[in-house]
Amino acid sequence: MLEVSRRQFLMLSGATAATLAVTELGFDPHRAKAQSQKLKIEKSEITPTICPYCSVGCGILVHVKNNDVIYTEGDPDHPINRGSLCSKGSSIRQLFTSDRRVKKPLYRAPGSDQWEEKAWTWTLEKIAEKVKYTRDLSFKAAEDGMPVNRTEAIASLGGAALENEECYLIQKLMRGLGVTFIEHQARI
Amino acid sequence: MKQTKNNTRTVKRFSKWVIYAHWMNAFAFFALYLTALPLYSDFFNWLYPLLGGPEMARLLHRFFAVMFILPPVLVLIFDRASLFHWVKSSFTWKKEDLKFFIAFPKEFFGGKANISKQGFFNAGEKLNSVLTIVCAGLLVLSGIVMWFPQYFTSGIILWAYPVHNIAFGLSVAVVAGHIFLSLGHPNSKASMRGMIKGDVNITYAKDHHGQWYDELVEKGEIKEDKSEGA
Amino acid sequence: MSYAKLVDVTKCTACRACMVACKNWNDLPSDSQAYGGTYQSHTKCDGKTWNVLQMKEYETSSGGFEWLFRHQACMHCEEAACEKVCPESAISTTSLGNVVIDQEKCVGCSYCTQNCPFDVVELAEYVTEDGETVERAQKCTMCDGRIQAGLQPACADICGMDAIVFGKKEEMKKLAEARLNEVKDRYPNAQIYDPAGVDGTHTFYLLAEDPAVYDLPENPKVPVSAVVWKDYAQPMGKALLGVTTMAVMTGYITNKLFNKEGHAEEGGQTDETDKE
Amino acid sequence: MTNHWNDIQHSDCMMVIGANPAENHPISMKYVQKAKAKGAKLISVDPRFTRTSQMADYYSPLRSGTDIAFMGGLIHYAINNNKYHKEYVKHYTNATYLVSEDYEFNDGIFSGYDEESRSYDKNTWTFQRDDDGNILKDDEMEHPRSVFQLMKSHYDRYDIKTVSAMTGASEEDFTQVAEAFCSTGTPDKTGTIMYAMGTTQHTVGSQNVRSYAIIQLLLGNVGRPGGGVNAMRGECNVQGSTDFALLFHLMPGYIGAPTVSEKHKTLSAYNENETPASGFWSNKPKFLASLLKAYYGDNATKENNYLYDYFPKGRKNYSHISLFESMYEGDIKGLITWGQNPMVGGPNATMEKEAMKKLDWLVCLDLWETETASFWKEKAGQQPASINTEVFMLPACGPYEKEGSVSNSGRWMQYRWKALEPKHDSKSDAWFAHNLYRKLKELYSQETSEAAKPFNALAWEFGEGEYPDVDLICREINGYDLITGKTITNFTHLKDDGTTSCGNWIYSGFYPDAEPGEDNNLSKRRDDRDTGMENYLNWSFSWPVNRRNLYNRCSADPAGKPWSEAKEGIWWNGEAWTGHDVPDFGVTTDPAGEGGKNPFIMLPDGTGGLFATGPADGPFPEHYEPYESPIPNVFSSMELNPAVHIWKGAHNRRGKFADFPIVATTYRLTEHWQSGSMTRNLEWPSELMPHMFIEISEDLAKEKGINSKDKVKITSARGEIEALAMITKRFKPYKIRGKKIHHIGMPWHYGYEGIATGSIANYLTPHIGDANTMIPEYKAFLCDVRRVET
Repeated sequence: MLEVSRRQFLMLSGATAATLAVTELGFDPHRAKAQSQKLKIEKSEITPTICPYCSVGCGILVHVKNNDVIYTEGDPDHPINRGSLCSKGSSIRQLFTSDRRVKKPLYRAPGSDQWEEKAWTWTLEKIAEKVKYTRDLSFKAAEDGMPVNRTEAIASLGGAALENEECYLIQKLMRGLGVTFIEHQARI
Repeated sequence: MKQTKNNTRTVKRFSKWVIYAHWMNAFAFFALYLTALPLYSDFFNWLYPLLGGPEMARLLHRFFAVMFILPPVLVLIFDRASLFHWVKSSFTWKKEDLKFFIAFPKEFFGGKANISKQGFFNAGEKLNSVLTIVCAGLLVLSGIVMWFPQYFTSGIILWAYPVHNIAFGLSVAVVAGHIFLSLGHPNSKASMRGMIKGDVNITYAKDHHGQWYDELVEKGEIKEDKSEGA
Repeated sequence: MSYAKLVDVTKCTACRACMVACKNWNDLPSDSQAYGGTYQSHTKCDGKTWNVLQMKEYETSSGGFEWLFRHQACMHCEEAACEKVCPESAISTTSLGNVVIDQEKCVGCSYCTQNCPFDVVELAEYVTEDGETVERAQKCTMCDGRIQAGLQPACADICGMDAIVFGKKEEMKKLAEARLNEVKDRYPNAQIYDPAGVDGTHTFYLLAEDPAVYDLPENPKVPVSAVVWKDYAQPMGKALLGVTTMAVMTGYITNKLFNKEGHAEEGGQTDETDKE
Repeated sequence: MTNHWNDIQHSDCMMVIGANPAENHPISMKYVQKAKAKGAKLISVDPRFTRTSQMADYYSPLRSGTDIAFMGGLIHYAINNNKYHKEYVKHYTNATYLVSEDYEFNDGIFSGYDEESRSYDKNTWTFQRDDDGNILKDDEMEHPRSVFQLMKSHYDRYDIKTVSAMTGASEEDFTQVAEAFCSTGTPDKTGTIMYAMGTTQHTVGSQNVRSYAIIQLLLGNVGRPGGGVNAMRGECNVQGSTDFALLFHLMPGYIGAPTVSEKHKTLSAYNENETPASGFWSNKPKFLASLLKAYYGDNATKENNYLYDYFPKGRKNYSHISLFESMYEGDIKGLITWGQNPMVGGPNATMEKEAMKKLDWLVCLDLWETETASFWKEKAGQQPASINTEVFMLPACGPYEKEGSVSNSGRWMQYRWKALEPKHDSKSDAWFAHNLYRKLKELYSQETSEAAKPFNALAWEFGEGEYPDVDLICREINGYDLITGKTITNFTHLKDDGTTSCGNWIYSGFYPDAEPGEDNNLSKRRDDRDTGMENYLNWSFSWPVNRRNLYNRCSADPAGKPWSEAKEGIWWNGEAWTGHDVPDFGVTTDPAGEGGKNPFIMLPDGTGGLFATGPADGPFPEHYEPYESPIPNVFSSMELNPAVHIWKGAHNRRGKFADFPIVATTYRLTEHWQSGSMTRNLEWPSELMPHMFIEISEDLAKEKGINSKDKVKITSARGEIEALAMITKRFKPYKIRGKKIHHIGMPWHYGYEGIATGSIANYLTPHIGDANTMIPEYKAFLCDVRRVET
């Protein structure tokens, strides 16, 4: 797919010497264990991404092991950040590891004071029905003698952290439905 | 005062509260010693598993620390006179006491020394007591600082460690000598009885605590012992 | 070869990436603290938060205003008090100069936390190999695993402003000197902080103001108490123990040799006759 | 951004105003630092002393909402001290143009104003032309009707004394800034302006930006390395989502959305009325036809006008504020939010929360339960039983659990690969859009109703999988040559005859000349070798056509030579334009030939507009006070921008200085992001900034008896919130027209969901927006503060 050139290791002659010394003096299993624990990114799968926060567009490497994100760091090859990040960018590991993520579609019935977990199929069907019902009821095909093909009863908000392809899809769907209340964070 | 079957006469030396206190204190000391040993030197780290890990060792150390502090309090409550007597005599030093130390090494290493007559506590015991009181005081005070550092300034906290350490070293030395003299040294073995039963053989009293013996005789509390002194 | 982390506070923008990168690499827990009335998140370094970005509003003597930032973490003293006082030899200085705590050896006695001249070591929860949760002394290790493998410490790696740089100590020293010249105009009190009292540190600073302004000790030292304790009391104590033991043993042997008849019968008999 | 992040390092002076990059775009400071290492100066102009200010060489305070006064002062200073770049101004701007005799400006009002509709008829904001339609010019710029002279007289009122009295910047601070920044008005130097929402979130937001553009044009800083007018965008893809028209008034690629009007009645009417005769926009019909082909696929033909009729036509302003006003009125029944959290981020959130109750249904896609998704909860201050809105909270997957591209502020379209499968049962937003489409298509497929027709005509060819095929979306965006089936080379190949399609013309070229199945997505490029001036032409893709610095023709002098060696951009080699960047110019357009000196090819006359005919509120930026102002305007008797729309109603009260005597502003922090759902749900950023606070000066704290860490109550005409007091030396009371005015500030990140929680600052802000963009005025409003007795 792509090649991520690894970070240029600092050439630490001391480090090499230290390792040698350890081997020469005989193997210290305790220390060896401590070390293998510490270099946790060994053999992780690395995927480059772009920071989801501000728009400087820093590159980040995501280290995955056993379907878990074990570390995230600045992409050393990225021409803008060259391996560095700010405190937000350094935090994106927790976007995955957080236990606060919404796990399943949630539904709140009218008047209810709680969520109910639902399956995606149910949720999608229900939302599609709502969209269609609202749209059909409010759809205006013509106005002032010209075709307008719109609904003003549905609004779509957001997208500034979504990908270009997603934005394209969303606006295409919304305009295809005739939605005119299309807005996102750029306004606010 | 009671007569034993074989006519060995004894004289009361310590009250039961003193005895309880002594052994409780002694036990606590060793328990403290053992629970602290691996921390004192990692040579003894093998003790940690036996103690149930460092956390348990620390907990036990604190438990025994309380046990260590308790005895004087108990004596103070139940046998104030003995406590005061002990403290007072420990800190009262006379010429004879010095002579004791001149003669003592010979005695210690198995020779026959001509030791001047000693009181209820002989000079050796007095020294032991003084050192014990001082060391225990230092250990307790520095220990309290280490246990509750939040109530002390950092200077005090920092000095608590060496103080605890020094007092510990000293007290181990003192205790080692004390134990040897009461257990290991043939000439003092009899004194163990004093700390177990509370009374001692009159002969022993005469040999080791001549002044006390004289006082007792003078007061008529015992008859003069005719046997040969050791 | 001696390595060091140079913290050039004049370059720092206080983004605090170093704090997050540290937690990220070292898998440290978060620790939200009570509101302190400023932007600073944690009052000081501790076992859960190995580096803290200090943020200080400071009016200079000439009436100017500076918002001073400082990445604070373990200084990795050349003469490390923590290492000196550790009774378990759990703390050691590696060949690169960083001071590390072996968590499996540490027993949580907190001697090091009391003796650190910079107040950075603290006890914190640690899960042992057996899955047991215990309190262990923890602090910045200078990302020992990383630097031993030739990587930079996570905080230096993440810093976008090169306010934290890592390399050979001599080179870092030269860099610091050069930077000092550059920033003197803006910060007349700027100075290098590599305290001699602890024989230099492996995290050292280019400060914009006097150390005291940053709550740093002017002349940090291994505490005298620790020296007395570890260099005198403990060896003497051990010697005393040895001497006593020797004396007791000798006493025992000599008694066996010269005092065979002794007075042993007295006590012995007494004990036996007691039981009636 | 006209330039890009790495380019900042070429600057000699960086003015940060209305922004705080050290906190909100931290890595940008890497390039500020690089520039500073070469001797450049950093200026920070901000109501409070920020982390950026600490890094700056010069800091000047400025009362929120007085950017135009400040910039007007700079324009005044540059002109009167002869600091402007004459060659540049003469050739590359419209300074020499003669303005219509009918244009006038009087006491804060430009000609053509209609008080009733609060709008301008821009007919008089035009240039004098000869009989052939050529604009009349005076190359010496001395003609009293020349743009230069009109501008000079317009800003005559903006002398240092007045500017200082209005902005609160001391004369010394202002002069320092003016000297430093205007020193870049020479050919060998460039200066940049870095701005963000501190600039745009005002009733004069667009004109704030205009004022920056004017000073930059005057100093010859636009289109040159280390120069530019650089908007630092707040979100990773706010650039892209704007480019892709997630805004009511646009179609993808900044083609204006058609409206209900005679001008837009048919495709030909639209093309006729919206296509300029010259400049690059003269190709608009090709872009639009190709866009409609992308929307409706084979259903769109030349004969049916590419189904232009099916494209929705709006009849009003549908921007954020009016959206919530309509919702409040009960006109909007359903709302879908894609990772947006208006309950925290929306202005006058107290009112917006009320509006939400009127919804029949609400769909929220997010990684976390947001304040918007849980607006009906008791902790939101609601009675759930009385709210009948059906709410769907859909778990969205994280940014590296899916793939696609995002465009940064420098317009670099960068690809993000998928690192691992979505967590739990979460799905990407694309998945939801795709599957919602398919579900709706199922429902509509058998219908032939008026409503069904346009929807059924939509082309949706993104594969048969559960997820839409991102590669197919990319190709559709780039566009196809429908004859060969290959992706199109770039937008210069687009046609209006139905043989090309293109989902977003400005991006066209990022996926060039690819056969089906052949991957040629340039946003995936990772060659990080410097191709000159750190433009990294082989890293990712930058729209348009991989150009890194816009208007880069300006980097060369009129003859085509670089202005200075250190500032090389592109240059004329005798036959063609070449250099470190993709020329923003006809590659073979000879500087000596026609149009050879007109660098702004997107504009009809090719020159930079010192006098602009586009804005709704005047050709020259003019200072007006914010909606809620502490002091009368000194520059004219117009207090508020006369062209802004005022929303009436009890829910949008206007605070008076007598009741609310403190100026307040809102801002962001390094440690949190936007409405906070993406950071307040994470432990690490939360522990760095766990508490909602307000920053107040020591002076105000003393006056109000507030101690550090006290809980305080902040009230505005619209709401009240509680926060913790941060008493700081970084805020000082302002001296405005001789009067002491207090100023406070607060972050707007907090809400009641997440790990770090706190009051919602937007309960205080008003529903009023910029005259052009309707961006709300979050940055300047009035409030009062008092200590909460505990």
